[in-house]
Amino acid sequence: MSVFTIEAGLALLGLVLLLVEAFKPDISRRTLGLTAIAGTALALVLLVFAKHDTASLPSFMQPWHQLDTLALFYKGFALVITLLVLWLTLECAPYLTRFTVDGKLAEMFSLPLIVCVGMMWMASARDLVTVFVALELVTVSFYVLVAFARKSAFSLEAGVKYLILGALSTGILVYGIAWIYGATGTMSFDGIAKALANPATSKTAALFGAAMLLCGLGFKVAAAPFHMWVPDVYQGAPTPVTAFLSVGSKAAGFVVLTRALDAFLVEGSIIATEIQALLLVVGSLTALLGSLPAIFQTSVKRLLAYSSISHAGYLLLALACRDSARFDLSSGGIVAFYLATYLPLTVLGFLGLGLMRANGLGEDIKDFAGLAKRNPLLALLMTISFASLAGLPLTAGFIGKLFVFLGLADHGYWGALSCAVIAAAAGFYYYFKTILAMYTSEGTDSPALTLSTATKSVAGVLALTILILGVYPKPLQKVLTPASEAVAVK
Amino acid sequence: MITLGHYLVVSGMLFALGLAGVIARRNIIIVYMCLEMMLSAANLALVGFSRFHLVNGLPDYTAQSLVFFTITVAAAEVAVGLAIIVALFRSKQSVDVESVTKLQG
Amino acid sequence: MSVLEIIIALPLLAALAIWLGAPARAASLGATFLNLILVLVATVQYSGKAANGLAFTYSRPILDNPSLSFAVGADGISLILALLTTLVMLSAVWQIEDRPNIFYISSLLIGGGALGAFLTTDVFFIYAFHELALIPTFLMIALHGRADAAQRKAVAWKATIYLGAGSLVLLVGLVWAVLEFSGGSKLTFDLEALRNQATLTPLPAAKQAQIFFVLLLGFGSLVSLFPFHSWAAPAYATAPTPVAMLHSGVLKKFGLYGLIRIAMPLLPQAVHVEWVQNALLLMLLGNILVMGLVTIHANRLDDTLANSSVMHMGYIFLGIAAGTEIALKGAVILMFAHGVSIALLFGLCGRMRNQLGTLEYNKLGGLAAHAPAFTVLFAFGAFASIGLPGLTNFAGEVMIFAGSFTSFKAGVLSNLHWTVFLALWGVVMSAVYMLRAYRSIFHGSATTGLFMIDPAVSQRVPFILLAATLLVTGCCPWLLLNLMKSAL
Amino acid sequence: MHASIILLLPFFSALLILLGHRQLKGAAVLISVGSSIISFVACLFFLAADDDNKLLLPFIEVGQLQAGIDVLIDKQSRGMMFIVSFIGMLVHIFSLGYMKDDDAKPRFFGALSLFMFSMTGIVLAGNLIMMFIFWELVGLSSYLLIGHWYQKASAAEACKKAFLTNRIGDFGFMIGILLLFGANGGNVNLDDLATAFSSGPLRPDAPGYSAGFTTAAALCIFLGAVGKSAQFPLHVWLPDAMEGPTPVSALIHAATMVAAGVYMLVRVSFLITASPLAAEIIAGIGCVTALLAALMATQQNDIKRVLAYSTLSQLGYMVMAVGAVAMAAQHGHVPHAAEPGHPAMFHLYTHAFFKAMLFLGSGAVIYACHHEQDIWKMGGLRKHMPVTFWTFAIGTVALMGLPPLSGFWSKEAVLGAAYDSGSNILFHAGTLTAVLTSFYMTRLLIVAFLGKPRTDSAHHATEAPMVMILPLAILALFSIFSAFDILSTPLQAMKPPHVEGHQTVLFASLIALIVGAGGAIYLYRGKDKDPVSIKLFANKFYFDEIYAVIVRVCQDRLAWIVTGLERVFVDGLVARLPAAIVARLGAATRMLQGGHLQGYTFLLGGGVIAVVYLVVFVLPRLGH
Amino acid sequence: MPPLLFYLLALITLGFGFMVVTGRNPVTCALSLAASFVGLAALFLSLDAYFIGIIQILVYAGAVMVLFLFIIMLLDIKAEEGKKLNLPAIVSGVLLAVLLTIQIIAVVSGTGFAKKSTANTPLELAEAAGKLGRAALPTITNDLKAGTLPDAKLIGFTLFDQYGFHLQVIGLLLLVGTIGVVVLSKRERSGTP
Repeated sequence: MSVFTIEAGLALLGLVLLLVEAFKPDISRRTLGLTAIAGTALALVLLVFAKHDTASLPSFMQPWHQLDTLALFYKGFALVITLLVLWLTLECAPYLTRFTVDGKLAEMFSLPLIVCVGMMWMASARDLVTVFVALELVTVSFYVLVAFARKSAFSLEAGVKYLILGALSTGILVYGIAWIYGATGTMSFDGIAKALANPATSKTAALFGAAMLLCGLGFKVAAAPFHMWVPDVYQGAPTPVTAFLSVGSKAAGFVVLTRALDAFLVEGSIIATEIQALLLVVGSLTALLGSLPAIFQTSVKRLLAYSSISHAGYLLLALACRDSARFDLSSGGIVAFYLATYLPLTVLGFLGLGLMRANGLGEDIKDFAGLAKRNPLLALLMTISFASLAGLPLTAGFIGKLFVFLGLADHGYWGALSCAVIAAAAGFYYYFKTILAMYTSEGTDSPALTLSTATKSVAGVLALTILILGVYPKPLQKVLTPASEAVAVK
Repeated sequence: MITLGHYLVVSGMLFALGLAGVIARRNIIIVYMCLEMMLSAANLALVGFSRFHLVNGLPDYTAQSLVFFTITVAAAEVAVGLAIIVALFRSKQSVDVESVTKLQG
Repeated sequence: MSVLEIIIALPLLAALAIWLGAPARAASLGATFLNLILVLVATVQYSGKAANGLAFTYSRPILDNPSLSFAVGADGISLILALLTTLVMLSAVWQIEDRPNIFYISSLLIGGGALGAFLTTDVFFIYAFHELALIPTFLMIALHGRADAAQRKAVAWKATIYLGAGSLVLLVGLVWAVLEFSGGSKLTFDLEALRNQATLTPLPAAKQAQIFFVLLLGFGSLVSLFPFHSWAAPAYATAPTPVAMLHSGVLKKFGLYGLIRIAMPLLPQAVHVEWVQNALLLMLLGNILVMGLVTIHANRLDDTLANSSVMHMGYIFLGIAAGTEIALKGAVILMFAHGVSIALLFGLCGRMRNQLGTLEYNKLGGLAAHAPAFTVLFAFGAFASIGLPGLTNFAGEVMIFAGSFTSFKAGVLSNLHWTVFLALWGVVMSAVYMLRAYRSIFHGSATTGLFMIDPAVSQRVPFILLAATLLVTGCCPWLLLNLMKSAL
Repeated sequence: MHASIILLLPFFSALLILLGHRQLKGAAVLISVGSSIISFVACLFFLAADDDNKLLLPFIEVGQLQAGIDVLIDKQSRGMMFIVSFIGMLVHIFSLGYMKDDDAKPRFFGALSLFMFSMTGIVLAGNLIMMFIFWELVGLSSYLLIGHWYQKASAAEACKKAFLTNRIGDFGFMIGILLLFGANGGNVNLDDLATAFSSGPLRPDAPGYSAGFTTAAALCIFLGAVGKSAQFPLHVWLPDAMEGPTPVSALIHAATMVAAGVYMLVRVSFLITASPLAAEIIAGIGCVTALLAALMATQQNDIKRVLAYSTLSQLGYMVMAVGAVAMAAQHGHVPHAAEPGHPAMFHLYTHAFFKAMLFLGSGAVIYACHHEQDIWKMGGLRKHMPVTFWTFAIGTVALMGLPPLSGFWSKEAVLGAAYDSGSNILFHAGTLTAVLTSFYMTRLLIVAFLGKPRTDSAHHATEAPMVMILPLAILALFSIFSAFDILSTPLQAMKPPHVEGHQTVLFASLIALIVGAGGAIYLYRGKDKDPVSIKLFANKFYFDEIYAVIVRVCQDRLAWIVTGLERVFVDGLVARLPAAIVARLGAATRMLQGGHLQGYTFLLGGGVIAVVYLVVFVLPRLGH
Repeated sequence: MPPLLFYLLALITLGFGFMVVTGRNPVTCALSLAASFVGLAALFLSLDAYFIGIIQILVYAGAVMVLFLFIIMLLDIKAEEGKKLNLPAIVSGVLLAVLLTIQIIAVVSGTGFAKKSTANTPLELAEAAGKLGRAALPTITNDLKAGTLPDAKLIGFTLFDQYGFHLQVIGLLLLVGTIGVVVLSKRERSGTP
């Protein structure tokens, strides 16, 4: 079975779910949600057994579609996050439905499937047209998802902001594509790489186009100074969507960024120095601009949004470190690794938020007060998640950070490294602030929180993943290692 | 003589004009129009480049395909965007950007 | 499977068991006692093995390249510190009374983290285990500290940010060292491999100095090296007793351990590079003289102890700055000695606060008449920290001083030697504040209203254990030195 | 073997008593006294033991640093050992009576045993590090014993003061040890050091020899002795140390511990001899101490304080002798190469007996007068306490140097050394001190024992019990005969040979005796009140007040200032400033997120322009 | 193409664009945008992109503008006349626009693009006919041989041959858009206001 078939099937499932809901309005959201989850899970299983080489694709697809390890990894990644988001939606359903128009959530189950498919295609894209089309599929779906709980003023506001800024970034992206195309005469990454390695190519035009393109992509991955939408939109969007944006959308942005940078920074590229310098500057700035304002946040959700920006900064710095011949992972591999570790901890964090909401509480730090008394398990899991976000060792969050530090130090980027260190140090403050709140004695008079067994087990699995990846990252590295070889060979 | 440069400058000016509108205008619908202008400016650059990047002596139609996609996507975006704006208007009776400033900090 | 893995895992498992509902006191006492026995057995075995190199090694790879592995192994230094950890952990856990389970859990976590840091041989895990102790320390100070909520939180924040930032700087330094000493094309975090590479292809001294300095800043802020010390005193003064005992007694030694185990072997010439040595000497003089005066100024017992703990770090740094074998071994002995004595003092101090409600000198007096056993125990700690011969600290200090003079040519005094003289003046200062404390609390006639009695016999055990350790290793420092025959 | 018994017996006794005194109760006293007696007996055997150095216990053995508990057995240590164990035993016995009613008796005896242990360690020490170890430990036992009645504020302060003052001395001692340690390649064995100075790397013609270094090392070591032997300017602790029980004053603060400084100086005399300057300074300090203390003693009214200043003065004498002998040696006077009798040690030996006896006698008086110590509230005790009076009188005249009592011989030896040193000042000051000694001792005897009782407590005083009188009597015998060869030779008391040609010295000391005693009799006979009042002497030259100011300014005020600076600058620059900057930056960057869409679009557009500017217009120029 | 015509078209495009940005009345703006897009479409035509030009008019000037007008009418949005101008926003918008224009002009002048014109890079229709390879459908070849540019055919061929998949994705995207519109703008059924 080809991977492509799985993707098409998943898109179809999304459509079918919509149709079912349209023609059978009384179908329960549980059935819908579980079907979507089952479909995604099936897709995940099938992905493992599907054919894994570009050669297995139809020949007309090969110029713009590839199935290297990185692509497969991100496809799996997209499926996992979609699965978790769907489940998170089910968890949050009782509270979400209060903000939808007719108390229904069908689209909340079908649209993520389509987003997932878009992300999977994006992972395989090897030319800018495909990137653009897949990216827009994801973005437009997200416009809808962010504003989905439109009876909530926050959700609507987030939708408007995301819409305007997203469209603006699309304009910038297309303009960048145009100039890249103008400079290199091709849309495919391979062609761009080839053209950029040719000294006859106009450097100014290429730089201008690359800068514009990176600005457009920078918006998607929340790179400073294109990050200002993130806190507002993350805070306003329904929690599952926020998790999706924070992990899925960002990962999709990064896979494209990885591909684009592989082309821009190819051996002998005329624009490599400048782009690399840009990445360092932007990465450092992002890490700082994510970390510093977070110090004063009182809303955990907004705090997670800033944290997400800060992490994007580390990822950008990882991308800036090319050719780390000293360790097996390429910079793209490090980014993938980082994102894979970032996934469980972020989802766990948002799960906590969702559960607070579902239990009628707010999303502020003060709402977390006394959680350790009200539900020790949840408090422990959240502690693990936040400690890992802070980058404490023996959790998954540390390994990614370690790789970034290793890469930066290996190249002697001390300035960027110090920015990353400052950002991480500031991170200790705001992550620990939340942890502290959970263990204070204040607020213990609030009612106890109860978790369903399913919730407990999923959250437990996520926490275990964080811990296991923190002390045994080898499997993940194994999965990603061939990717770097493929990249290197190319 | 009209060169590719002229087209690019016109496209750039249109893009800049759109950006100015996006920043300066308060009416979200007009902001949205300006965004469409920016997309179109990008299209102009694409078409210009495609005309002068001859493949087999013909304009490069991959770039024009992208223009086609861009126009389509823009249409879809406009549809969704206007729907959101309508929802916003229903909830706030306003399409002023200053009506959406609750999320901040 | 190595016995060290059991030693590391035991406290962590006990903490987990308590969280799951096991009886807290029994579980933690059992685990820590068993741990102490295990470490003792390992120590005896090790000294039986002619005390040579790493023993009890075992390695489980967790990542190929960069090569990380969960590798345990111990030499004399590790075992001495493991012994210190288990001793202090047992005492700390033992003296907890009528407190929530979180006291036991966090004590076990801090101790377990310290054990992990001391007994693993992979830089990654050495670093990681130390960080493990950060959260419990932070939570305990912030939640169960002794000041009012706002103040104890501020203190907890200060300590945490300092320790966090310090450990990040440390991480940078470690990463740098790993990159420089991995050799070949593959990165490795294995300490032995790094050391081999460092001996095969040493770096130029100037470069060593740079790396060493970064490591010094990182490790130094964990050990409250002047001027990165201002977190320590308030944190210890505020922290709940077991945390103060464990952190000041054990966990703080991690930074010094790191310098001796990681930085010195990899960068042997660094401390002899002039600017590094001068900088280090200046900083440690800050510890000794400035903090000595600050301690003299303190007028509460907890402040005195906390500041003195910062001050005494200066001596250990002096051993590192001297860099000779005698001085470094002396530094290890002093680490052990300081750990035991300060844990003893903080333990007693906590008990006093619980019973008396205040530690201000001008409100106390004459306790010796009511609590003679308590007084004797306190005297052990106080005189040990003064550096009285017969108690362990003296052996460490004298070795450090002597070690600084091994390369002495008559009539030519280097900066190091002058620093030793000034540091010796610090010994006088520490006598000043310790005796003042002792005088104000135990001598004189009892002030009305402030009255305390000796702890129950069962509650004396942890303190007696620590005091006896001070006496035995103080009279026979060769017991510890035998373990380090080849460690450096 | 004997050395081990002598050293370890009191150690275990001390350990046992201090750790278990509440369980042991009365047995503690027996253990302590018993151990002191056994020690004394062992010590008698020890006097005849072979001369050999041996390692008793390992302590620290790393590389060059080989510091063990090893003993150096020679004449000096044997003689000193006899003094220590003998007087120690007597004081133990005396204390049985004196401390009978004390609640904390076990603690007292435990500390006494600890002292015996530490003092033995000093005496036997074969290397400087071992000596330093026990040096500190006697400091501890002295601290514990002075502070025995810690409920009294004055006692609590006194023990602290004693310890701290000694610490200052030890500071120098340690530096000196380190200097020698470094210079002699890590070897601080006394024997080896002596070799090093005579023929080793530290001999004057060795390459790299530095006279300054030798002087510095000698003076640093001497600073240790200054602290322990209460020399000027660190003498202030000794009078205060009289807050301890009187037996303690007799044993520790008169006979043995304070003499340890002198003993140590004699031990390292090779070092002092090597440096002329150091020898002069040492002699000078000793001389100043002797004179100042004697002047202070003339105006004291507390019976123990008079004795304390007298002790100070005599210690100054001994130290002066050490310096003087070294100076003399530099002039080519090596009067006793074959028989190394040292005047200082000789005086130490005789002084130990009569001063211990005087203290014990004063203890008996204080005990009889219900802890009254003011001599002007005594008087007429001769009748009520005849034995005490006669022993006290023997002690007094021995101290004054009446021939042929022991004090006469040793004082003459010291004055002879001063005479030999070639410095007139030393000799004259020594003689003047002798005059003053006679004066204040006579004054003490007259005021306290003669005349009529001036208070009720003096009136009702009765003779002390047997356990207290017996030691007095034994000591009185020794005070008389100890300087005779029949005693001093087997006890290895280092009596220097009587050198011819010291007529001047003999006359000087006799005249001093007559002038001092006569003056005192003339002034004080039959007086109820002190007819002389010299504020400067009575107030000890205001040393305590000056030191209080120095401590307040140099320590407390400095500590206050440094604490303030540390809080403001160090904490401010290292912690609060960065924190404030980060917080300000955080607040500032947070302002970017104003929630206004127009602001966001502006930032986004501005960002694009900035990035383009950077990438297209700045970086290419920088890069190439 | 005659320079004058280009400048005229550019003026139309930019001028009406300027009116969009400055117009007070949303309806005016929408209509100006339509006019601007017509000018743009003409520019497309001048670049031999006939199909794109037509599409631009059809989709933008036609459908999209109608949608905009429709919404403006539906919501009955008044002109901004009563409202205060946000002066800082206007200043910064103008500033950025000027800066961006300067940058683009600088970039354009820094490249070789200013040298390429339709005159020096003419289409080579006849030669192309021989080199097309797989895309050489008979109709296209015939048209090329006849000297006319089969623009719609060529773009159609590219779209359906090379980018057939993308076309379907676009279809999916439009579907998502439709769903979105339904979800976001459907009225509440009853009861709750």
